Amino acid sequence: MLKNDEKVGAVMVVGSGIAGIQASLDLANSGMKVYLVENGISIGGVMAQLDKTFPTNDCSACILSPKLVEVGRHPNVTIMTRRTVEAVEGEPGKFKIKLTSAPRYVNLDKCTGCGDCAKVCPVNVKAEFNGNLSERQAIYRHFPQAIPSGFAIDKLGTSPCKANCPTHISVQGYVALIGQGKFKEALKLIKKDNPFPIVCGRVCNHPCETACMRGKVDEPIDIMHLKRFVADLDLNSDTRYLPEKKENKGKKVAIIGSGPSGLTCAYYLAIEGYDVEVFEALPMAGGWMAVGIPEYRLPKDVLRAEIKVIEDLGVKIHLNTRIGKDIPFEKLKKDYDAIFIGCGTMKSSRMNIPGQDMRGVIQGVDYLTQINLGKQVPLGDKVAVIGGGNVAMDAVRTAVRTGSKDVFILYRRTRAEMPAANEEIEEALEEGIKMEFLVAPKRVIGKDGKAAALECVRMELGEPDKSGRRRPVEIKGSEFIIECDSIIPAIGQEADLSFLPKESGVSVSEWSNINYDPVTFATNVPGIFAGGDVVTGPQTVVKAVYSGKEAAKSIDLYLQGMDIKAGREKDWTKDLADKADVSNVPKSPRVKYPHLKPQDRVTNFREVGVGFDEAQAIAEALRCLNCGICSECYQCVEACIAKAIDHDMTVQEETIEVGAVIASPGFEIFDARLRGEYGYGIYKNVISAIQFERILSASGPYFGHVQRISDGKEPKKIAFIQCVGSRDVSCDNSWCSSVCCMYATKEAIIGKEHAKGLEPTIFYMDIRAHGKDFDRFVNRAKEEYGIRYIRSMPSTIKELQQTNNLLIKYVNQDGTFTEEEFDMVVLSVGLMPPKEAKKLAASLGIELEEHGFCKTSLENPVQTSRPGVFVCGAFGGPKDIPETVMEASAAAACAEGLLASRRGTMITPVENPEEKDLRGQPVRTGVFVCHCGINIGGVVDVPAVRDYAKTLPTVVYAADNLFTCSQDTAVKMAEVIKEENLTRVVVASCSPRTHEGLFQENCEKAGLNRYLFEMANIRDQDSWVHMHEPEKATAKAKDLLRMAVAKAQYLKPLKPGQLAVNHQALVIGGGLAGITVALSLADQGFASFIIEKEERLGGNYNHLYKTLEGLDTKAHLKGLLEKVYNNPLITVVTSAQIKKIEGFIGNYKTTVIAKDGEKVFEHGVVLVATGAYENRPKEYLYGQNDKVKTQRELEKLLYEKDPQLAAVKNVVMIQCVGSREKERPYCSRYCCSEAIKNALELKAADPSRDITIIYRDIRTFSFKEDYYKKAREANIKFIVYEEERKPQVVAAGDKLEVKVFDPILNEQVTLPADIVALSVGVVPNPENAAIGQMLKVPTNQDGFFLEAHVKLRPVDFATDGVFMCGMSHSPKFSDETVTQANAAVSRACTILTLDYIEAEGKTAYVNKERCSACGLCEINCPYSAIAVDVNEGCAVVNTVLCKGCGVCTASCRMNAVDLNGFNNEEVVAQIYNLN
Amino acid sequence: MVARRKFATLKSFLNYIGVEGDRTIFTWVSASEGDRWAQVIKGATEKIKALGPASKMVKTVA
Amino acid sequence: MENIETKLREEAQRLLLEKKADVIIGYEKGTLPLTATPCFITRPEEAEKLIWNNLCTQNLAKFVHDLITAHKNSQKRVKPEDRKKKVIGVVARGCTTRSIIIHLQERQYDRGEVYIIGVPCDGYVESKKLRTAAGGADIIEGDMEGGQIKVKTAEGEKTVALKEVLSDSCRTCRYNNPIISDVMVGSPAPAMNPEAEYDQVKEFEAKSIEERWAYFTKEMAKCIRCNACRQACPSCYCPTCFAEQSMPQWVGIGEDATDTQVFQFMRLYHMVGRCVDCGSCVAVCPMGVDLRNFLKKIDKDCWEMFGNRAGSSMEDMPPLGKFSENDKEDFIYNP
Amino acid sequence: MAENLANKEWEPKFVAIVCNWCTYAGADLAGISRIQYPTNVRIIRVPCTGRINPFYIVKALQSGADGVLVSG
Repeated sequence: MLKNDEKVGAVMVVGSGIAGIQASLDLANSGMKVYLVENGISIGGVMAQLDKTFPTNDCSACILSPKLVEVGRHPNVTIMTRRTVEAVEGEPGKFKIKLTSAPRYVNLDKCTGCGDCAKVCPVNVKAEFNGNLSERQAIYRHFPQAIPSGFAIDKLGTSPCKANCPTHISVQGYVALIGQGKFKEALKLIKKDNPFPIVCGRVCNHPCETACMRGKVDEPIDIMHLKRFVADLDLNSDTRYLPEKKENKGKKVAIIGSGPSGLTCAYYLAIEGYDVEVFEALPMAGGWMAVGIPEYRLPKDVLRAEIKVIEDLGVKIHLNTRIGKDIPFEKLKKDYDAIFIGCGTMKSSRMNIPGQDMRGVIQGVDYLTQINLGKQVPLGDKVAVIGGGNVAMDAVRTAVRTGSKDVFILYRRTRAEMPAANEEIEEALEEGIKMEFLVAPKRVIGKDGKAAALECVRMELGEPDKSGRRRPVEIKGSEFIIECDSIIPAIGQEADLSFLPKESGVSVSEWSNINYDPVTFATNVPGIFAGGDVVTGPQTVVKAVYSGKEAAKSIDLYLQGMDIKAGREKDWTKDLADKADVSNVPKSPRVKYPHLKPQDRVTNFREVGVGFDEAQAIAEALRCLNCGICSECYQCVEACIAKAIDHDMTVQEETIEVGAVIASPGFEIFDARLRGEYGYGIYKNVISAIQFERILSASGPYFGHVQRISDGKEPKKIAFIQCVGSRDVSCDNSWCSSVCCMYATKEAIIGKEHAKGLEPTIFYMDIRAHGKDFDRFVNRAKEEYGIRYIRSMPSTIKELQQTNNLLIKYVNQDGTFTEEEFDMVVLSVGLMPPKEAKKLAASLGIELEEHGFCKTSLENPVQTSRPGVFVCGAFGGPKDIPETVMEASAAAACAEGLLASRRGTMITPVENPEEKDLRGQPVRTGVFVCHCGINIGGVVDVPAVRDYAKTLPTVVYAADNLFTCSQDTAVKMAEVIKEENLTRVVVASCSPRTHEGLFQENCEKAGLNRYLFEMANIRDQDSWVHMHEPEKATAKAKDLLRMAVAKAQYLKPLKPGQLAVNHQALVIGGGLAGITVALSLADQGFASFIIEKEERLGGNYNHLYKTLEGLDTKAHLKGLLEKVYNNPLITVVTSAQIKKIEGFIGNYKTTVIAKDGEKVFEHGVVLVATGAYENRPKEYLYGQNDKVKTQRELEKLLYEKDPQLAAVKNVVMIQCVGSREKERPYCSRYCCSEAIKNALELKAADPSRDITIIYRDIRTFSFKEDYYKKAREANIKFIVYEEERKPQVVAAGDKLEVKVFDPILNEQVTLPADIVALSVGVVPNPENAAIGQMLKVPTNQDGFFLEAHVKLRPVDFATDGVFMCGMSHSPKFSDETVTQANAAVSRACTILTLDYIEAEGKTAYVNKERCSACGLCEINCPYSAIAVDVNEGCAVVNTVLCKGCGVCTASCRMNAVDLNGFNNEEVVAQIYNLN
Repeated sequence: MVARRKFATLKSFLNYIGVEGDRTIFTWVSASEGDRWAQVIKGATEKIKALGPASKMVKTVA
Repeated sequence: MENIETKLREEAQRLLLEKKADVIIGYEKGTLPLTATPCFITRPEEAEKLIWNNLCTQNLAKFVHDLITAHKNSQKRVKPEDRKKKVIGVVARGCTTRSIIIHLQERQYDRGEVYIIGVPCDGYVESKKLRTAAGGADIIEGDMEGGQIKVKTAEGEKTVALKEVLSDSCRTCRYNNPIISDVMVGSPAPAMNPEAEYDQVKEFEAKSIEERWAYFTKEMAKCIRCNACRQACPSCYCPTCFAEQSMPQWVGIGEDATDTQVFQFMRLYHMVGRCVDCGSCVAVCPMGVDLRNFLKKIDKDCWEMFGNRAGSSMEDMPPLGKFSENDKEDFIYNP
Repeated sequence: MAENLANKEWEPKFVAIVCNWCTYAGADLAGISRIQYPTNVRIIRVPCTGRINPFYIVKALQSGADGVLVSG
C-alpha cells in the first residue's frame, strides 16, 4: 500500500462518451486532475449521434453540448484524442500509463475550427458519424459542436501510387483535385515534386499505375494521362504557373547537361534563390527528352514550353557548350559554388560483333539524335533494329516514319522480357512493325563495305541473371541470315565522361557511372553532385527528375553549411495504404485514352496521344479509390490561415502518472450484416437504428427529413425489428441490450412527429420498459401516437424488386403466418462490447466477463478486477444514459475515495482576465445571431435579423454564426468583444436556460463581466414552434432581439458574493443507499449523519438473502454495518424523525427528534435516501389465503429452509401485481428477476417441482437475460397475459388454482398451485412529499423524487445541495442502489470539497432612499433573504440566501427593492420595445 | 402564490375601469408541459383576437 | 359635543403635562366659517384650541406618519443607542385608527410611538356638498346645532340638514368608532349605514364595459395631477412616489391622457387592502374627481376575495402579503 | 376598431411575462417537441411570477400590447 502522500491526485478516464465526460467533470470539479483519453478525434461518444433521448424526447445534442463544452473548457481536464492505452503499471494510487498517440495532422492549439480546410479537401469519404449515409472530407470533424472543435485528417498510410512514383508526387492528391475540377491546383501539386508534367504526362513509365490499388479491382487509374491533361491545360493557358522564388541567396551553381535531372536540379535551386547556369553540349536543351524521344511521342514545341518555365525562373542555359572542350571542368569548379553533373548516357553500347563498324550500321542513340536534330538519315527499305528497350522502339517507329518499308525488331529474349514500355510495344505493333524474338546478331555481313545482311542465331531462355530476367542462351547450329539495308543496334547506352579530368577526384564506377550517394546524390567530392543516367546508367525520365530534385535539396543544404543527409532517408514502402479490402468495390473500367488512328500517324511525326478532354479527365480521376484517405494534396495546408496543418506528424509515445483509472470506452453497435436474413447492407431500405437516429436528426444526412435510402421518398409503413444482435444465441449475444425497446419506441414517436403519415410497427419479444417513466412512454406511443406493437419476431425479409419495399414474414401468436409489406425497416441493433475491449483489458490489466464486457464486482458494479481501475457505462454491460451517468459519478467517487488525500494537488485554478472597467464607457452592444445549423436558419431569415440588429440603438457589431455555441465561435466572440470594445453582448439563439452560462463564460474570458450578457430565444420559442410561418417567425425574432438589446443596455456588472461551506452531510435514510453514502463520504474524508426512522439500519436490504447473480447480501450488509459503526466520521441516529430543515446549500441546520430528544445537525449538503416499500397487494387472495405469498415472503421461506416448502410441488408466480396498472403505471424493475431467482432456487432444491411464471413482459435486461434463459432451460414455464385479461386465483380445497388464458394454446388453462407467489412491486415512501417540502424539492406523479434531469442529472435535484439515491428515486436493484449512492456522493463532493460557494449574482438589492421599511418584502420572501433593519430604517438583502426570485421586488410599492439581472429598468425596457 | 392575489385584483380592477378582462390572462404552465403552453398561446391568441386591437390606455407616440 | 371637546382638552393637557406625548395632533377651528383644520400642540395650555365636531374632515393619521418619519430621519445621524423616542398623540376617529393600524401593520412606527385619543364619529361635512346645498356661493357665516347647519352666504341664509351634507364615506361608514385607542373620549357613536357600502360599486359593475371605460376616462380627464389626493392620503407615504421615480420613469409627466390614467390607476391599485375610505382624497380634490367609485371597488374585491377590510383589525396581515388555500382561482385561465 | 375587426389580416401581438423555471421551461419544451403555435406572443423572462410587478402589465397595455399573459 502506498502512503497517502505518495499517491497522485490525477485520474485517467479512458473513453469519452457521456460516461467519461461525467466522470471527468465530477473528478475535476472536486479537485482532481483528469486526463480524458479518447481513441477518436472528438468526445461525446454515441450520445452525440443520437437525435432525441427517451422518455422525455429531449434533444440529445442540446443536453450534451453544454457538458461537452464544460469538459472542453475545464481547466482541470486535459482531453487527449487519438490516444491508445498501451500499458498500465504500478499500484492503486500511483499508476504509470503508457499511451501512444496517432497523428491528427492538425495542431489543435492553432486550429480555429473554421472549416476552410474541409472546403478545399478533394477527398470524399463516407461519414461514419452519419451512419455512412452522407459524405465528409478526409479532413473533418464529426459535427460542428464537437470538442475538441479542431479538425483532424484521416490517413490510412501513403497511397501506393505516391510511394511507387520515383519522385513521390502526391499522385492521389492531384488525381483527387482533378476529380474536383481543380486543375490548376493539381498542376501546382505535381510541380512541387516534378517540374516536367508535360514530359512525364507523355513518356513516363508510370510505376504509379503499376502500384495503383484500382488495378486490383479492374484497371489502374490512367494517372500519366491525367497528368498530361493538367499539364497541357497549363501549357495552353494565358498565364502559366510559375512558382514563387525565394530571396536570392547570392550563390552560383553550375549544371552540366540539360536533361531531366539537370533541369530539375536547376528548377528547384532557382526556386530556392540560387543563380543557376546550365551547360549543354548540343544545340538543343532537354537532353534525351529532346534528342532521344521522337517527336510523335513528345513534340519538340511542347518540351520547349516546359523548359521555358525553367528559364523564366532565371535559369541560364548555355547551348552548344561542351564542358571539357569549350570550358574546362576545373574552371567551373572555381567559378561556381557547387556543380551538378547530369550529362546522361549519350554513348551507345557496342554490340561487339564482327562488322559492327561497317557503313549501314548506325547506333540507335546516334540515329535518334540525328533525326531529332532535324537531319536526314537514309536507311533504305529494310531496317533491322536490335534491342527491346524504349530506344529500340523509338528507333524502329522513327524508321517507319522516315519511309523505310520493312522495319523489324530483333530481340534476344521474349516479348515478356522487353524493357520497353508496354504501350510503346503495342503502338509499334499497331504500326505494322514485326518483331523477332529470341534472336541474337552474330555478325554483320557486308557488301561493298556496307552492311547488307545480318547473321543471327536463335536463343532460348536459361537461368535468371542478375537483373532477374532469364538469361538467353544460344541454340547451337540455329544460325540464319537476314537481309537488311540498315542495322540499328539499340542495346544500351553509357556515359561519356571524357570531360571529367582525373584530377577532379570524382570517383567513377566500372560501368563508367559516377559513384554517388543514393540519398543525397553527392559524389565523393564535396560540392560536386551528380544525378540521372550518369549515375544509374540508362533509366527513366522520372528517376532522373527525382535525382535532380534530391540533389537540389542537397546543394541547398550544402551551400547553407548544413548536414545534407540528416533525416532525409525515407522508407516509402512502410505505411502503405494497400491493405484495404477492395473486393466489394464496383467495377468501372478505364476511360479510353484517345489516340490518333495508326493510318493517320505512321507517315508522320504527329503526336500519337490526343489527350483527355475535361469530362474524360474528371471521370477517370473519380475512379480513384482514395486508398490513403487523405490524398496529401496539401490544399488544406494552403487554405489554413492559422497554419494549423502539419502532414508530417508522426506516432508519438508518452507516459502519464495518475492515481486511478476509469475505463469508459462505451460499446460497439452490433453489425447487422451478421444477421443475413434481414438483408442489411444488401437491401437499401433496411437500415440500422443508429442510421435512423441520424436520419431523424436535424443535423443528419437528410436534415431531419424521414426518407428512404433507395429513392429519397418519405416512407409510410416502417417496421422496427427488435433484438437484432441481442438475446440471440445464434450470434453469441445472449444478453439483452437493455435500451433497444425504448429507443425504438422513441424513434417511432419522433419519426411520426417528423413525418405525420408514418405508420410505425415494432416487432418485439418483450417490451422492456423497466426504467423510470418508461412504461408511460410506451403507453403514450401506443395510445397517443398509435404505434403498433406486435409480439413476434420476423423470420425473413425480402426486397421487392420494383419498389425496393420490404416484405416481412412473421408468425402470429396462434401460429399462422402473415406477410406484410413495409417501405422501410429499422433494425434495433444491440450493444456489443467495444471493439478494442480485449486489447484495452490487457493494457489496463483487467478481466472481461464471459460476453466480453468488463468484469465487475457484485458488491460494487464500478469496481473492475484490478484495484484502482474502475469502470462505468456500457463497457460494464449494456445500459441506458442515466445509469451510465450514475456509474460515471460512482466511478468518480470511488477514484476520489482512493485519492482524497491528494485532492487539489495537480489542478490549475481558473483564471479569467481582469474585468474591463466600464465606468464612463458608452453602451456598445455586440449581437450574435445563430443559425443553429438549420434549426434557426431553416425558418428564420438569420441574415435579415443580423442586419436588423445593426439598426438598433447601442448596437455596434452584429454577426451571424452557424453555431454560436461552438468553440471556434467562442474564440471569435472573445476576439470581437476585445476588438470592438463591446460592453454588452446579446446572443440570439437558443434558450438561456441551457446556454446562458456558456456564453457568459465567453464574456468573462474576454474580460467582460458575465452579467453584461443577454439572450433572445429565437429557436426553442421561435423557429421550432413556427416552422411553417417563416416570415412571421423572422418578425418575431426581430422583436425578441430588439427587446433583448433594449434590456441589455441597462444591464449592470455584478459581483456575486461568496458563502462558506459546511463539510458535513446529512443522509436521510439508513438503508443500503444511506449506508453506502455514508461510507463513501467517509472514504473521501467527509463526516455524515445518517437519520433512520426505523430502529435498525439496512432498510429493504434486511429482507434480501441473495441477488440473482449470487451475492450473499446478508453477509454484505453485515460487513457494511460493521464499517459504519466503526467509522468515526459516521453518526447514526435511528428511530429518528426529521422535524425541520433550515438553511440552504453549504449551510443547513436540521432538527431531528430522536429517542433521546431533539438534536440539531449542521451540514452542507443533504442526501435523500428515503427508500421505498414493498407494495401490499389486495388482489389474488393475498391476506386471505396463507398460500398466497409475496416473492419476498417466499424468499424468506426458501433461504430459511422452512419445512413447509418440502411438500410444495406446484408453484405459480404472478408478475406485475399492482405494477403497470392504472393506479401505479410504472414498472417495479426487479420483480421479473426476483421471480426467476426464486424459481431457479426452488427448482434447484427440488427439480420435480412444476413452476409457472405468469407475466406480461419478462424484463430481465442486460446479463439477467442469461438467468431467464436458464430458467426456461430448467423447464420453468412462462405464460404471458395482457393487462385486461388477468389470471384468477381461486381456493380449491386446501390448495389453490390459478386460471389463466394461454395465448399459445388459445384457451383458458387451470394451474394447480401449492403456493402462489406474487411479484408485488414497489411503492414510494409515503413521507417523500413531506421531506420534499422541507427541502423544497419535488416528487413525481408516482411519488418518487424527481431528479433535476432524467438523463444527465439523475441524482441531483434542481435545488442545489440536495441529492438523491436508491429507491427514493425509482425502483431498482441493490447493486444499482450502491452505484447511485456512490454517484450521489460524487455529486455532493463537488460541493463538500469547496471552501466557498459562489452565490447567485442575480439577487435582489435595496434602494435605501425609496424604502419605507414597511416589511412587505420580508413577509413575502420565501427564502428569508430580506428583512427590515430597524436601525437603518430600510430593508436589507442577504445575497447568499437570495435565490433571485424577485417576489420581494413586486411586493414593493415603492420600487425600493429591485432585482439584479431582471431589474425594473431592464424589464420595462423590454416592454417599451414590444412594438 | 402571493402573486396570484395581485393578479386577481389587478385583472378585476382593470375590467372595472373598462379594460376587457380577456386582455390580461393569468395561467400556469409547468416545465414539462410544452403542449399546455402551446394550447395557452392558441387560446390566448383567439381571446385577444376576438377583442380587436388594443386602444384603451394605449399611449400613442407621435 | 361640548362634553367631548372638554374631555378631549383635559386629556390632551394631561398627556402633555405628564409627558406621555410630545405632540398632540388634533383639530382646531378653521379660519373660514364652518371649517376645522388640523393643529399640532406641544404645550399643555394650547389644549384649549382643540375641537371635535362634524367639521373635522381630514384623516390625522397622515400627520402622525409625517411627524414620526421626520423625527426618525432626524435621528438617523444619531447612534442607535442614543436615539430618542417621540410619542405622537392623535385625536382619532374610526377611519383614523384604521389608518394607524395600517401604518402599524406596515411597521411604519411602533404602537408605543402613538397615543390614540379615540373619539366617536357620526360623520363629517363634505364642504363641496355644503356649498352646493347652500346655493353654491361662498359661505360667510355658519353655525351648527342639533343636526342642522345654518349657513349664510351673500345670497342669504339657509338651513341644511347635517345628514344631507355628510361625506359619502361617512354615510356608509362601518367603523365610525375607533378600533384601537389608548383613551376613549365620549361614548360610542351610533352605527351608520354600512349595508349600503357597495351599492354604488354594484351599480357601476352592472354597466357595460364601454360605459365604464367612458366614465373612467371622463373622471380621469378632470385630473390635473396636482397630487392633492396623494398628499392627503395616509396610505400614500412612499418616500418617493412611483410617479416621481426615474430609472425607469413609470409615468410620463406630460399631459398625455393615458399617463394620467396610468398614474391614477396605479395609485388606486396601491390601495388594495389599504384604503380605509376616510374620504380625505375626495375632500381635497380640487377638480372633484370621483375617486371613491374606484376605491370602493378595490375595497369590495379585497373583502370578497380575501375577506379583508383595510385596517379593521390589529391581527390582520396585509392581504397582499399572504395567500390562502381558499383563494378563488377562477381568474386563472385554463385552455 | 370596427374596421380593424373586419380586417382579417390583423393579428394581435401580446406579451407573455413568464417564470423562468416553469413556463419558460415549458415553452422551451414546446420548442424541443416542435409543437407549433401562433406567432403572436413575445416572451419576457422573469425569474418567478412573484417578480412580476403589476405595473409591468399596465405598462405593457399602455405600450400598446393587445394583451398580457402572465404565466407561472
